[in-house]
Amino acid sequence: MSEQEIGIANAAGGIVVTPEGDIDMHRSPELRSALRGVNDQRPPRLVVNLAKVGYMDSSGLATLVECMRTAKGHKTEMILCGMNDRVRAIFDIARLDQFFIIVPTVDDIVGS
Amino acid sequence: MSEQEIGIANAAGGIVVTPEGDIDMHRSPELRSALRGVNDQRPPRLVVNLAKVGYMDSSGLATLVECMRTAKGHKTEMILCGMNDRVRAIFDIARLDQFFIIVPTVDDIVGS
Amino acid sequence: MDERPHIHIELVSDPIYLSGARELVGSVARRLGFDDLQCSKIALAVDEALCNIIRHGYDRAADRPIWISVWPAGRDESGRPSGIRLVIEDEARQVEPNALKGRELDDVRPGGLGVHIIREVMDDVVYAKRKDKGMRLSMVKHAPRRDGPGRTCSVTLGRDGEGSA
Amino acid sequence: MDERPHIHIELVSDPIYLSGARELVGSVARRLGFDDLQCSKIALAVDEALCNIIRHGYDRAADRPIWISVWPAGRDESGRPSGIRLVIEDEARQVEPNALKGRELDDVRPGGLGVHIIREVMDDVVYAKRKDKGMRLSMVKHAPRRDGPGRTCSVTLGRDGEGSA
Ligand SMILES: Nc1ncnc2c1ncn2[C@@H]1O[C@H](COP(=O)(O)OP(=O)(O)O)[C@@H](O)[C@H]1O
Ligand SMILES: Nc1ncnc2c1ncn2[C@@H]1O[C@H](COP(=O)(O)OP(=O)(O)O)[C@@H](O)[C@H]1O
Repeated sequence: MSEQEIGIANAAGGIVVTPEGDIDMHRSPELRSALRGVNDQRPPRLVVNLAKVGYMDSSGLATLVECMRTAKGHKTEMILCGMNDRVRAIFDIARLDQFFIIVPTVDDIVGS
Repeated sequence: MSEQEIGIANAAGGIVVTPEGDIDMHRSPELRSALRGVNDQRPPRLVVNLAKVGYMDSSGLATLVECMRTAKGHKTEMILCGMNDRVRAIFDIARLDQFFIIVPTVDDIVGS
Repeated sequence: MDERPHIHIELVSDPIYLSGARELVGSVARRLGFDDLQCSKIALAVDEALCNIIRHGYDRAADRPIWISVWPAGRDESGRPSGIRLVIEDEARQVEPNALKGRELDDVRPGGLGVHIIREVMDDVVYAKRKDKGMRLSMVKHAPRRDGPGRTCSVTLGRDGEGSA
Repeated sequence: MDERPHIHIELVSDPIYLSGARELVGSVARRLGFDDLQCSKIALAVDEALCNIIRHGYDRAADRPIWISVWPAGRDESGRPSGIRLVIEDEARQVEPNALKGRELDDVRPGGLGVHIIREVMDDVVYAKRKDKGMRLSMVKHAPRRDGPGRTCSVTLGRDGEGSA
Protein backbone atom coordinates (compact mmCIF):
# COMPACT_ATOMS: atom_id res chain seq x y z
CA MET A 1 0.00 0.00 0.00
CA SER A 2 1.65 3.21 -1.08
CA GLU A 3 -1.05 5.79 -0.35
CA GLN A 4 -3.81 5.87 2.22
CA GLU A 5 -7.19 4.45 1.34
CA ILE A 6 -10.76 5.45 1.91
CA GLY A 7 -12.80 2.48 3.11
CA ILE A 8 -16.51 2.32 2.33
CA ALA A 9 -18.68 -0.33 3.94
CA ASN A 10 -22.36 -1.12 4.53
CA ALA A 11 -22.66 -1.04 8.30
CA ALA A 12 -24.14 0.83 11.27
CA GLY A 13 -27.55 1.03 9.59
CA GLY A 14 -26.22 2.84 6.54
CA ILE A 15 -22.90 3.44 4.84
CA VAL A 16 -19.70 3.94 6.84
CA VAL A 17 -16.90 5.91 5.17
CA THR A 18 -13.49 5.43 6.80
CA PRO A 19 -10.80 7.73 5.41
CA GLU A 20 -7.23 7.00 6.41
CA GLY A 21 -4.31 9.36 7.05
CA ASP A 22 -4.19 13.15 7.00
CA ILE A 23 -7.05 15.05 5.36
CA ASP A 24 -5.57 18.26 4.00
CA MET A 25 -5.82 20.36 0.84
CA HIS A 26 -3.94 17.62 -1.04
CA ARG A 27 -6.19 14.77 0.04
CA SER A 28 -9.61 16.34 0.64
CA PRO A 29 -10.62 16.20 -3.08
CA GLU A 30 -10.39 12.43 -2.83
CA LEU A 31 -12.60 12.38 0.27
CA ARG A 32 -15.02 14.80 -1.38
CA SER A 33 -15.52 12.55 -4.37
CA ALA A 34 -15.94 9.47 -2.17
CA LEU A 35 -18.59 11.26 -0.07
CA ARG A 36 -20.40 12.51 -3.19
CA GLY A 37 -20.53 8.95 -4.47
CA VAL A 38 -22.04 7.76 -1.20
CA ASN A 39 -24.56 10.64 -1.08
CA ASP A 40 -25.66 9.70 -4.60
CA GLN A 41 -26.84 6.40 -3.14
CA ARG A 42 -29.10 8.31 -0.70
CA PRO A 43 -28.57 5.92 2.20
CA PRO A 44 -30.68 6.33 5.37
CA ARG A 45 -27.48 7.04 7.28
CA LEU A 46 -23.96 8.19 6.39
CA VAL A 47 -21.29 7.66 9.01
CA VAL A 48 -17.83 9.18 8.62
CA ASN A 49 -15.51 7.25 10.89
CA LEU A 50 -12.43 9.38 11.56
CA ALA A 51 -10.66 6.75 13.69
CA LYS A 52 -7.84 6.43 11.13
CA VAL A 53 -7.47 10.18 10.56
CA GLY A 54 -4.59 11.68 12.50
CA TYR A 55 -4.99 15.24 11.29
CA MET A 56 -7.46 17.44 9.43
CA ASP A 57 -7.32 21.04 8.22
CA SER A 58 -10.06 23.45 7.17
CA SER A 59 -10.29 21.90 3.69
CA GLY A 60 -11.28 18.65 5.39
CA LEU A 61 -13.85 20.53 7.48
CA ALA A 62 -15.25 22.20 4.38
CA THR A 63 -15.57 18.79 2.74
CA LEU A 64 -17.57 17.45 5.67
CA VAL A 65 -19.79 20.55 5.78
CA GLU A 66 -20.56 20.18 2.08
CA CYS A 67 -21.38 16.52 2.62
CA MET A 68 -23.70 17.35 5.52
CA ARG A 69 -25.61 19.84 3.38
CA THR A 70 -26.13 17.33 0.60
CA ALA A 71 -27.08 14.63 3.12
CA LYS A 72 -29.63 16.94 4.74
CA GLY A 73 -31.24 17.58 1.36
CA HIS A 74 -31.57 13.82 0.92
CA LYS A 75 -32.87 13.28 4.45
CA THR A 76 -29.78 11.18 5.11
CA GLU A 77 -28.67 11.21 8.74
CA MET A 78 -24.97 12.11 8.87
CA ILE A 79 -22.89 11.08 11.89
CA LEU A 80 -19.20 11.64 12.69
CA CYS A 81 -17.28 9.31 14.98
CA GLY A 82 -13.79 8.22 15.99
CA MET A 83 -12.23 11.68 16.31
CA ASN A 84 -8.92 11.90 18.14
CA ASP A 85 -8.10 14.96 20.27
CA ARG A 86 -6.23 16.75 17.50
CA VAL A 87 -9.08 16.40 15.04
CA ARG A 88 -11.58 17.31 17.75
CA ALA A 89 -9.58 20.49 18.45
CA ILE A 90 -10.09 21.84 14.95
CA PHE A 91 -13.84 21.24 15.12
CA ASP A 92 -13.81 23.22 18.35
CA ILE A 93 -11.65 26.06 17.01
CA ALA A 94 -13.95 26.30 13.99
CA ARG A 95 -17.03 26.21 16.26
CA LEU A 96 -18.49 23.57 13.99
CA ASP A 97 -18.69 20.90 16.70
CA GLN A 98 -22.31 21.88 17.32
CA PHE A 99 -23.29 21.43 13.68
CA PHE A 100 -22.51 17.74 13.45
CA ILE A 101 -23.79 14.72 15.31
CA ILE A 102 -20.57 13.48 16.89
CA VAL A 103 -20.31 10.21 18.81
CA PRO A 104 -17.20 8.56 20.26
CA THR A 105 -17.01 5.35 18.20
CA VAL A 106 -18.95 3.44 15.53
CA ASP A 107 -20.24 1.18 18.29
CA ASP A 108 -21.98 4.15 19.90
CA ILE A 109 -24.29 4.56 16.92
CA VAL A 110 -27.80 3.48 17.89
CA GLY A 111 -29.27 0.84 15.56
CA SER A 112 -25.91 -0.22 14.17
CA MET B 1 4.30 17.91 30.19
CA SER B 2 6.52 19.78 27.78
CA GLU B 3 9.19 17.17 26.98
CA GLN B 4 9.10 13.41 27.00
CA GLU B 5 10.03 11.56 30.14
CA ILE B 6 12.04 8.51 31.00
CA GLY B 7 10.13 6.30 33.42
CA ILE B 8 12.08 4.12 35.87
CA ALA B 9 10.24 1.51 37.95
CA ASN B 10 11.00 -1.55 40.05
CA ALA B 11 9.24 -4.34 38.18
CA ALA B 12 9.72 -7.51 36.10
CA GLY B 13 12.25 -8.91 38.59
CA GLY B 14 14.56 -5.91 38.29
CA ILE B 15 14.41 -2.32 37.07
CA VAL B 16 12.34 -1.34 34.05
CA VAL B 17 13.40 1.79 32.14
CA THR B 18 10.71 3.21 29.86
CA PRO B 19 11.91 6.06 27.65
CA GLU B 20 9.29 8.02 25.80
CA GLY B 21 9.39 9.67 22.35
CA ASP B 22 12.16 9.66 19.76
CA ILE B 23 15.66 8.61 20.80
CA ASP B 24 18.07 10.52 18.56
CA MET B 25 21.34 12.41 18.94
CA HIS B 26 19.47 15.15 20.82
CA ARG B 27 17.82 12.86 23.34
CA SER B 28 20.17 9.88 23.71
CA PRO B 29 22.43 11.66 26.27
CA GLU B 30 19.43 11.78 28.60
CA LEU B 31 18.77 8.05 28.13
CA ARG B 32 22.48 7.31 28.59
CA SER B 33 22.58 9.06 31.96
CA ALA B 34 19.37 7.35 33.09
CA LEU B 35 20.78 3.92 32.14
CA ARG B 36 24.09 4.67 33.87
CA GLY B 37 22.19 5.56 37.01
CA VAL B 38 20.31 2.26 36.88
CA ASN B 39 23.46 0.24 36.16
CA ASP B 40 25.07 1.84 39.22
CA GLN B 41 22.42 0.08 41.30
CA ARG B 42 23.56 -3.29 39.88
CA PRO B 43 20.08 -4.79 39.69
CA PRO B 44 19.68 -8.50 38.83
CA ARG B 45 17.81 -7.47 35.70
CA LEU B 46 17.57 -4.32 33.58
CA VAL B 47 14.65 -4.09 31.20
CA VAL B 48 14.44 -1.33 28.59
CA ASN B 49 10.81 -1.09 27.52
CA LEU B 50 10.67 0.66 24.14
CA ALA B 51 6.87 0.60 23.90
CA LYS B 52 6.71 4.40 24.02
CA VAL B 53 9.59 4.94 21.58
CA GLY B 54 8.42 5.70 18.06
CA TYR B 55 11.83 6.10 16.50
CA MET B 56 15.50 5.48 17.26
CA ASP B 57 18.70 6.27 15.37
CA SER B 58 22.23 4.90 15.71
CA SER B 59 22.98 7.13 18.69
CA GLY B 60 20.16 5.35 20.52
CA LEU B 61 21.59 1.99 19.48
CA ALA B 62 25.04 3.02 20.67
CA THR B 63 23.54 4.00 24.02
CA LEU B 64 21.90 0.59 24.41
CA VAL B 65 25.10 -1.21 23.39
CA GLU B 66 27.10 0.73 25.99
CA CYS B 67 24.47 -0.12 28.58
CA MET B 68 24.61 -3.82 27.69
CA ARG B 69 28.39 -3.87 28.11
CA THR B 70 28.19 -2.28 31.54
CA ALA B 71 25.35 -4.60 32.54
CA LYS B 72 27.34 -7.65 31.44
CA GLY B 73 30.26 -6.57 33.60
CA HIS B 74 27.88 -6.38 36.57
CA LYS B 75 26.22 -9.73 35.73
CA THR B 76 22.97 -7.81 35.22
CA GLU B 77 20.64 -9.46 32.72
CA MET B 78 19.60 -6.86 30.15
CA ILE B 79 16.37 -7.35 28.19
CA LEU B 80 14.74 -5.17 25.50
CA CYS B 81 11.01 -5.24 24.88
CA GLY B 82 8.14 -3.34 23.30
CA MET B 83 9.82 -2.50 19.97
CA ASN B 84 7.57 -1.30 17.17
CA ASP B 85 8.36 -2.25 13.56
CA ARG B 86 10.27 0.93 12.85
CA VAL B 87 12.55 0.51 15.85
CA ARG B 88 12.92 -3.18 15.09
CA ALA B 89 14.01 -2.30 11.54
CA ILE B 90 17.04 -0.35 12.72
CA PHE B 91 18.18 -3.20 14.97
CA ASP B 92 17.94 -5.44 11.91
CA ILE B 93 19.77 -3.03 9.59
CA ALA B 94 22.53 -2.69 12.19
CA ARG B 95 22.63 -6.49 12.64
CA LEU B 96 22.50 -5.95 16.37
CA ASP B 97 19.23 -7.83 16.86
CA GLN B 98 21.23 -10.96 17.71
CA PHE B 99 23.22 -9.19 20.44
CA PHE B 100 20.31 -8.35 22.66
CA ILE B 101 17.68 -10.43 24.38
CA ILE B 102 14.53 -9.09 22.75
CA VAL B 103 11.03 -10.09 23.81
CA PRO B 104 7.68 -8.73 22.56
CA THR B 105 6.31 -7.11 25.74
CA VAL B 106 7.15 -6.67 29.42
CA ASP B 107 4.64 -9.39 30.17
CA ASP B 108 6.73 -11.87 28.21
CA ILE B 109 9.59 -11.58 30.71
CA VAL B 110 9.84 -14.77 32.73
CA GLY B 111 9.79 -14.20 36.47
CA SER B 112 8.21 -10.77 36.22
CA MET C 1 13.95 38.85 13.89
CA ASP C 2 17.15 40.12 12.28
CA GLU C 3 19.02 37.12 13.54
CA ARG C 4 19.47 34.34 10.96
CA PRO C 5 16.61 31.83 11.22
CA HIS C 6 17.50 28.44 12.67
CA ILE C 7 15.55 26.81 9.86
CA HIS C 8 14.76 28.39 6.51
CA ILE C 9 12.70 26.50 3.95
CA GLU C 10 11.89 27.30 0.36
CA LEU C 11 9.20 25.07 -1.10
CA VAL C 12 7.01 25.07 -4.17
CA SER C 13 3.32 25.87 -3.75
CA ASP C 14 2.18 22.29 -4.34
CA PRO C 15 -0.32 20.92 -1.77
CA ILE C 16 1.56 17.61 -1.88
CA TYR C 17 4.23 19.26 0.34
CA LEU C 18 1.87 20.66 2.98
CA SER C 19 2.27 17.58 5.16
CA GLY C 20 6.06 17.83 5.11
CA ALA C 21 6.01 21.49 6.12
CA ARG C 22 3.57 21.02 8.97
CA GLU C 23 5.30 17.87 10.26
CA LEU C 24 8.58 19.78 10.42
CA VAL C 25 6.97 22.68 12.27
CA GLY C 26 5.05 20.39 14.64
CA SER C 27 8.16 18.40 15.42
CA VAL C 28 10.31 21.47 16.02
CA ALA C 29 7.58 22.92 18.26
CA ARG C 30 7.72 19.69 20.30
CA ARG C 31 11.40 20.32 20.97
CA LEU C 32 10.77 23.98 21.74
CA GLY C 33 8.53 23.21 24.70
CA PHE C 34 5.01 22.47 23.42
CA ASP C 35 2.91 19.38 24.12
CA ASP C 36 1.42 17.19 21.38
CA LEU C 37 -1.93 18.95 21.11
CA GLN C 38 -0.29 22.40 20.99
CA CYS C 39 2.14 21.17 18.32
CA SER C 40 -0.75 19.91 16.26
CA LYS C 41 -2.47 23.31 16.50
CA ILE C 42 0.71 25.17 15.54
CA ALA C 43 1.10 22.80 12.58
CA LEU C 44 -2.52 23.54 11.68
CA ALA C 45 -1.91 27.29 11.70
CA VAL C 46 1.04 26.84 9.33
CA ASP C 47 -0.98 24.52 7.10
CA GLU C 48 -3.81 27.09 6.89
CA ALA C 49 -1.36 29.89 6.09
CA LEU C 50 0.20 27.82 3.29
CA CYS C 51 -3.23 26.82 1.92
CA ASN C 52 -4.28 30.47 1.81
CA ILE C 53 -1.15 31.41 -0.12
CA ILE C 54 -1.66 28.55 -2.60
CA ARG C 55 -5.39 29.24 -2.97
CA HIS C 56 -5.75 33.00 -2.74
CA GLY C 57 -2.22 34.25 -3.40
CA TYR C 58 -1.15 31.98 -6.25
CA ASP C 59 -4.59 30.89 -7.55
CA ARG C 60 -3.54 27.27 -7.07
CA ALA C 61 -0.42 27.45 -9.24
CA ALA C 62 1.75 24.61 -7.89
CA ASP C 63 5.18 25.89 -8.92
CA ARG C 64 5.53 29.20 -7.10
CA PRO C 65 7.87 29.77 -4.15
CA ILE C 66 6.91 29.92 -0.48
CA TRP C 67 9.43 30.60 2.29
CA ILE C 68 9.13 29.48 5.91
CA SER C 69 11.55 30.68 8.59
CA VAL C 70 11.70 29.28 12.11
CA TRP C 71 13.32 30.60 15.28
CA PRO C 72 13.03 29.63 18.93
CA ALA C 73 11.09 32.49 20.52
CA GLY C 74 12.53 32.64 24.00
CA ARG C 75 14.17 30.85 26.88
CA ASP C 76 12.68 29.63 30.14
CA GLU C 77 14.38 30.18 33.50
CA SER C 78 16.63 27.12 32.98
CA GLY C 79 17.77 28.37 29.58
CA ARG C 80 15.83 25.90 27.45
CA PRO C 81 13.99 27.28 24.40
CA SER C 82 10.34 27.92 25.11
CA GLY C 83 8.32 29.24 22.21
CA ILE C 84 8.39 29.44 18.45
CA ARG C 85 8.54 32.28 15.95
CA LEU C 86 7.48 31.62 12.37
CA VAL C 87 7.61 33.83 9.29
CA ILE C 88 5.89 32.72 6.09
CA GLU C 89 6.52 34.69 2.89
CA ASP C 90 5.38 34.56 -0.71
CA GLU C 91 5.69 36.63 -3.87
CA ALA C 92 1.99 36.43 -4.63
CA ARG C 93 -0.73 39.05 -4.94
CA GLN C 94 -0.59 41.69 -2.20
CA VAL C 95 -3.65 42.35 -0.06
CA GLU C 96 -4.30 44.98 2.59
CA PRO C 97 -3.10 43.47 5.89
CA ASN C 98 -6.12 44.74 7.77
CA ALA C 99 -8.42 42.96 5.32
CA LEU C 100 -7.09 39.71 6.80
CA LYS C 101 -9.09 39.75 9.98
CA GLY C 102 -10.79 36.36 9.88
CA ARG C 103 -14.53 36.02 10.26
CA GLU C 104 -16.34 37.03 13.41
CA LEU C 105 -16.42 34.33 16.03
CA ASP C 106 -20.21 34.21 16.21
CA ASP C 107 -20.62 34.14 12.44
CA VAL C 108 -20.81 30.36 12.27
CA ARG C 109 -20.48 29.09 8.73
CA PRO C 110 -17.99 27.08 6.72
CA GLY C 111 -15.27 28.95 4.83
CA GLY C 112 -13.43 32.00 6.09
CA LEU C 113 -11.79 29.65 8.55
CA GLY C 114 -8.10 29.83 7.76
CA VAL C 115 -7.34 33.30 9.10
CA HIS C 116 -9.60 32.66 12.09
CA ILE C 117 -7.70 29.47 12.95
CA ILE C 118 -4.33 31.21 12.61
CA ARG C 119 -5.39 34.04 14.94
CA GLU C 120 -7.01 31.64 17.39
CA VAL C 121 -3.96 29.35 17.65
CA MET C 122 -1.03 31.79 17.65
CA ASP C 123 -0.28 34.51 20.21
CA ASP C 124 0.98 37.20 17.80
CA VAL C 125 -0.13 37.34 14.18
CA VAL C 126 1.04 40.12 11.87
CA TYR C 127 0.37 40.30 8.13
CA ALA C 128 2.47 42.75 6.11
CA LYS C 129 3.26 43.53 2.50
CA ARG C 130 6.82 42.67 1.52
CA LYS C 131 8.89 45.44 -0.04
CA ASP C 132 8.67 44.45 -3.70
CA LYS C 133 5.96 41.85 -4.03
CA GLY C 134 4.16 39.30 -1.93
CA MET C 135 3.05 39.04 1.67
CA ARG C 136 4.76 38.26 4.98
CA LEU C 137 2.96 36.56 7.86
CA SER C 138 4.83 36.71 11.18
CA MET C 139 3.59 34.58 14.04
CA VAL C 140 4.75 33.85 17.58
CA LYS C 141 3.51 31.25 20.02
CA HIS C 142 4.84 31.15 23.57
CA ALA C 143 5.16 27.83 25.34
CA PRO C 144 3.26 27.52 28.60
CA ARG C 145 5.37 27.76 31.75
CA ARG C 146 6.84 24.40 32.71
CA ASP C 147 6.01 23.27 36.20
CA GLY C 148 8.09 20.85 38.16
CA PRO C 149 11.76 20.05 37.80
CA GLY C 150 13.75 20.56 34.63
CA ARG C 151 13.92 17.82 32.05
CA THR C 152 17.27 16.38 33.02
CA CYS C 153 16.04 16.02 36.59
CA SER C 154 12.68 14.59 35.62
CA VAL C 155 13.63 10.95 35.88
CA THR C 156 11.34 9.48 38.49
CA LEU C 157 11.55 6.30 40.49
CA GLY C 158 8.31 4.52 41.19
CA ARG C 159 5.92 1.86 40.05
CA ASP C 160 4.13 4.30 37.74
CA GLY C 161 7.38 5.62 36.36
CA GLU C 162 5.87 8.89 35.16
CA GLY C 163 7.29 12.31 36.00
CA SER C 164 5.24 15.38 36.72
CA ALA C 165 6.99 17.94 34.55
CA MET D 1 19.49 17.51 -10.61
CA ASP D 2 19.85 20.90 -12.23
CA GLU D 3 16.14 21.51 -11.83
CA ARG D 4 15.25 23.68 -8.83
CA PRO D 5 14.53 21.49 -5.80
CA HIS D 6 10.90 21.27 -4.73
CA ILE D 7 12.00 21.79 -1.15
CA HIS D 8 15.24 23.42 -0.05
CA ILE D 9 16.07 23.72 3.64
CA GLU D 10 18.88 25.53 5.40
CA LEU D 11 19.16 24.61 9.06
CA VAL D 12 21.71 25.08 11.80
CA SER D 13 23.72 22.06 12.94
CA ASP D 14 21.89 21.72 16.26
CA PRO D 15 20.66 18.19 17.12
CA ILE D 16 17.46 19.76 18.44
CA TYR D 17 16.34 20.16 14.81
CA LEU D 18 17.06 16.59 13.67
CA SER D 19 13.50 15.51 14.41
CA GLY D 20 12.05 18.31 12.30
CA ALA D 21 14.23 17.49 9.34
CA ARG D 22 13.49 13.78 9.40
CA GLU D 23 9.74 14.29 9.96
CA LEU D 24 9.62 16.51 6.91
CA VAL D 25 11.51 13.99 4.80
CA GLY D 26 9.46 11.05 6.09
CA SER D 27 6.23 12.87 5.43
CA VAL D 28 7.23 13.95 1.92
CA ALA D 29 8.34 10.36 1.17
CA ARG D 30 4.87 9.19 2.20
CA ARG D 31 3.35 11.43 -0.46
CA LEU D 32 5.93 10.31 -3.01
CA GLY D 33 4.84 6.69 -2.92
CA PHE D 34 6.49 4.99 0.09
CA ASP D 35 4.78 3.09 2.90
CA ASP D 36 5.23 3.92 6.58
CA LEU D 37 8.15 1.58 7.25
CA GLN D 38 10.03 2.75 4.15
CA CYS D 39 9.42 6.38 5.13
CA SER D 40 10.83 5.70 8.54
CA LYS D 41 13.97 4.17 7.00
CA ILE D 42 14.42 7.09 4.61
CA ALA D 43 14.03 9.46 7.57
CA LEU D 44 16.63 7.39 9.41
CA ALA D 45 19.11 7.70 6.53
CA VAL D 46 18.70 11.49 6.57
CA ASP D 47 19.04 11.58 10.36
CA GLU D 48 22.28 9.56 10.17
CA ALA D 49 23.67 11.82 7.45
CA LEU D 50 22.90 14.93 9.52
CA CYS D 51 24.38 13.37 12.67
CA ASN D 52 27.59 12.56 10.81
CA ILE D 53 27.89 16.13 9.58
CA ILE D 54 27.28 17.53 13.07
CA ARG D 55 29.63 15.02 14.73
CA HIS D 56 32.45 14.47 12.26
CA GLY D 57 32.14 17.48 9.94
CA TYR D 58 31.46 20.26 12.42
CA ASP D 59 32.85 18.65 15.62
CA ARG D 60 29.46 19.21 17.27
CA ALA D 61 29.35 22.97 16.69
CA ALA D 62 25.62 23.75 16.79
CA ASP D 63 25.57 26.93 14.70
CA ARG D 64 26.91 25.84 11.30
CA PRO D 65 24.77 25.54 8.16
CA ILE D 66 23.41 22.34 6.62
CA TRP D 67 21.37 22.29 3.40
CA ILE D 68 18.82 19.66 2.43
CA SER D 69 17.25 19.59 -1.04
CA VAL D 70 14.35 17.35 -2.02
CA TRP D 71 12.98 16.35 -5.43
CA PRO D 72 10.51 13.70 -6.53
CA ALA D 73 12.68 11.10 -8.30
CA GLY D 74 10.36 9.80 -10.99
CA ARG D 75 6.81 9.13 -12.12
CA ASP D 76 4.93 5.88 -12.25
CA GLU D 77 2.82 4.83 -15.24
CA SER D 78 -0.13 6.93 -14.05
CA GLY D 79 2.03 10.03 -13.69
CA ARG D 80 2.19 10.12 -9.91
CA PRO D 81 5.57 10.79 -8.29
CA SER D 82 7.28 7.60 -7.24
CA GLY D 83 10.62 8.02 -5.56
CA ILE D 84 12.68 10.63 -3.75
CA ARG D 85 15.99 12.34 -4.45
CA LEU D 86 17.80 14.01 -1.57
CA VAL D 87 20.96 16.11 -1.51
CA ILE D 88 22.55 17.05 1.81
CA GLU D 89 25.36 19.61 1.84
CA ASP D 90 27.63 21.21 4.41
CA GLU D 91 30.63 23.52 4.52
CA ALA D 92 32.52 21.33 6.95
CA ARG D 93 35.82 19.45 6.73
CA GLN D 94 36.26 17.61 3.44
CA VAL D 95 37.00 13.89 3.45
CA GLU D 96 37.86 11.52 0.60
CA PRO D 97 34.52 10.22 -0.74
CA ASN D 98 35.81 6.68 -1.04
CA ALA D 99 36.79 6.71 2.63
CA LEU D 100 33.05 6.79 3.39
CA LYS D 101 32.29 3.16 2.73
CA GLY D 102 30.61 2.11 5.96
CA ARG D 103 31.80 -0.90 7.90
CA GLU D 104 31.73 -4.39 6.45
CA LEU D 105 28.42 -6.13 6.93
CA ASP D 106 29.92 -9.06 8.85
CA ASP D 107 31.99 -6.80 11.10
CA VAL D 108 29.40 -6.74 13.85
CA ARG D 109 30.16 -4.06 16.41
CA PRO D 110 28.60 -0.83 17.54
CA GLY D 111 29.79 2.41 15.90
CA GLY D 112 30.54 2.87 12.23
CA LEU D 113 26.82 2.48 11.68
CA GLY D 114 25.74 5.73 10.08
CA VAL D 115 27.26 5.26 6.63
CA HIS D 116 26.25 1.61 6.66
CA ILE D 117 22.61 2.51 7.38
CA ILE D 118 22.58 5.17 4.65
CA ARG D 119 23.94 2.72 2.07
CA GLU D 120 21.62 -0.05 3.22
CA VAL D 121 18.47 2.09 3.07
CA MET D 122 18.97 4.17 -0.08
CA ASP D 123 19.31 2.89 -3.66
CA ASP D 124 21.98 5.35 -4.87
CA VAL D 125 24.43 6.99 -2.47
CA VAL D 126 27.16 9.32 -3.75
CA TYR D 127 29.50 11.36 -1.56
CA ALA D 128 31.41 14.20 -3.24
CA LYS D 129 33.51 17.19 -2.27
CA ARG D 130 31.80 20.50 -3.00
CA LYS D 131 33.71 23.00 -5.10
CA ASP D 132 34.97 25.34 -2.40
CA LYS D 133 34.43 23.66 0.92
CA GLY D 134 32.27 21.01 2.46
CA MET D 135 30.71 17.74 1.32
CA ARG D 136 27.69 16.80 -0.76
CA LEU D 137 25.75 13.58 -0.21
CA SER D 138 23.33 12.69 -3.03
CA MET D 139 20.83 9.91 -2.44
CA VAL D 140 17.97 8.40 -4.42
CA LYS D 141 15.35 5.90 -3.30
CA HIS D 142 12.87 4.49 -5.79
CA ALA D 143 9.38 3.63 -4.64
CA PRO D 144 8.33 0.03 -5.15
CA ARG D 145 5.95 -0.53 -8.07
CA ARG D 146 2.36 -0.01 -7.01
CA ASP D 147 0.13 -3.00 -7.60
CA GLY D 148 -3.58 -2.76 -8.11
CA PRO D 149 -5.60 0.20 -9.29
CA GLY D 150 -4.48 3.80 -8.96
CA ARG D 151 -5.30 5.77 -5.86
CA THR D 152 -8.31 7.61 -7.17
CA CYS D 153 -9.89 4.29 -8.12
CA SER D 154 -8.94 2.57 -4.90
CA VAL D 155 -12.20 3.20 -3.08
CA THR D 156 -13.57 -0.21 -2.22
CA LEU D 157 -17.03 -1.31 -1.22
CA GLY D 158 -17.30 -4.09 1.28
CA ARG D 159 -17.63 -4.94 4.94
CA ASP D 160 -13.86 -4.75 5.44
CA GLY D 161 -13.61 -1.48 3.61
CA GLU D 162 -9.93 -1.92 2.77
CA GLY D 163 -8.50 -1.59 -0.72
CA SER D 164 -5.73 -3.70 -2.15
CA ALA D 165 -3.51 -1.05 -3.72
N1 LIG E 1 -2.23 34.63 1.77
C1 LIG E 1 -3.30 35.30 1.27
N2 LIG E 1 -3.18 36.03 0.14
C2 LIG E 1 -4.22 36.73 -0.35
N3 LIG E 1 -5.44 36.73 0.20
C3 LIG E 1 -5.63 36.02 1.32
C4 LIG E 1 -4.59 35.27 1.91
N4 LIG E 1 -5.08 34.68 3.01
C5 LIG E 1 -6.36 35.02 3.09
N5 LIG E 1 -6.73 35.84 2.08
C6 LIG E 1 -8.05 36.45 1.89
O1 LIG E 1 -8.75 36.41 3.13
C7 LIG E 1 -9.98 35.69 3.00
C8 LIG E 1 -10.26 34.85 4.24
O2 LIG E 1 -9.36 33.75 4.27
P1 LIG E 1 -9.69 32.48 5.14
O3 LIG E 1 -10.05 32.93 6.51
O4 LIG E 1 -8.58 31.54 5.04
O5 LIG E 1 -11.01 31.85 4.50
P2 LIG E 1 -11.26 31.13 3.09
O6 LIG E 1 -9.92 30.69 2.60
O7 LIG E 1 -12.15 29.99 3.44
O8 LIG E 1 -11.90 32.17 2.24
C9 LIG E 1 -9.84 34.89 1.74
O9 LIG E 1 -11.07 34.63 1.12
C10 LIG E 1 -8.91 35.74 0.88
O10 LIG E 1 -9.64 36.71 0.19
N1 LIG F 1 29.78 13.94 6.97
C1 LIG F 1 30.99 13.47 7.31
N2 LIG F 1 32.04 14.30 7.35
C2 LIG F 1 33.25 13.85 7.69
N3 LIG F 1 33.52 12.57 8.01
C3 LIG F 1 32.52 11.70 8.02
C4 LIG F 1 31.19 12.10 7.67
N4 LIG F 1 30.43 11.00 7.74
C5 LIG F 1 31.18 9.99 8.12
N5 LIG F 1 32.47 10.38 8.30
C6 LIG F 1 33.60 9.52 8.67
O1 LIG F 1 33.23 8.16 8.42
C7 LIG F 1 33.32 7.39 9.61
C8 LIG F 1 32.19 6.37 9.66
O2 LIG F 1 30.96 7.05 9.93
P1 LIG F 1 29.73 6.26 10.50
O3 LIG F 1 29.51 5.06 9.64
O4 LIG F 1 28.58 7.17 10.61
O5 LIG F 1 30.16 5.73 11.93
P2 LIG F 1 30.45 6.53 13.29
O6 LIG F 1 29.80 7.86 13.16
O7 LIG F 1 29.84 5.67 14.34
O8 LIG F 1 31.94 6.61 13.36
C9 LIG F 1 33.30 8.37 10.75
O9 LIG F 1 33.97 7.89 11.87
C10 LIG F 1 33.96 9.60 10.12
O10 LIG F 1 35.36 9.48 10.22
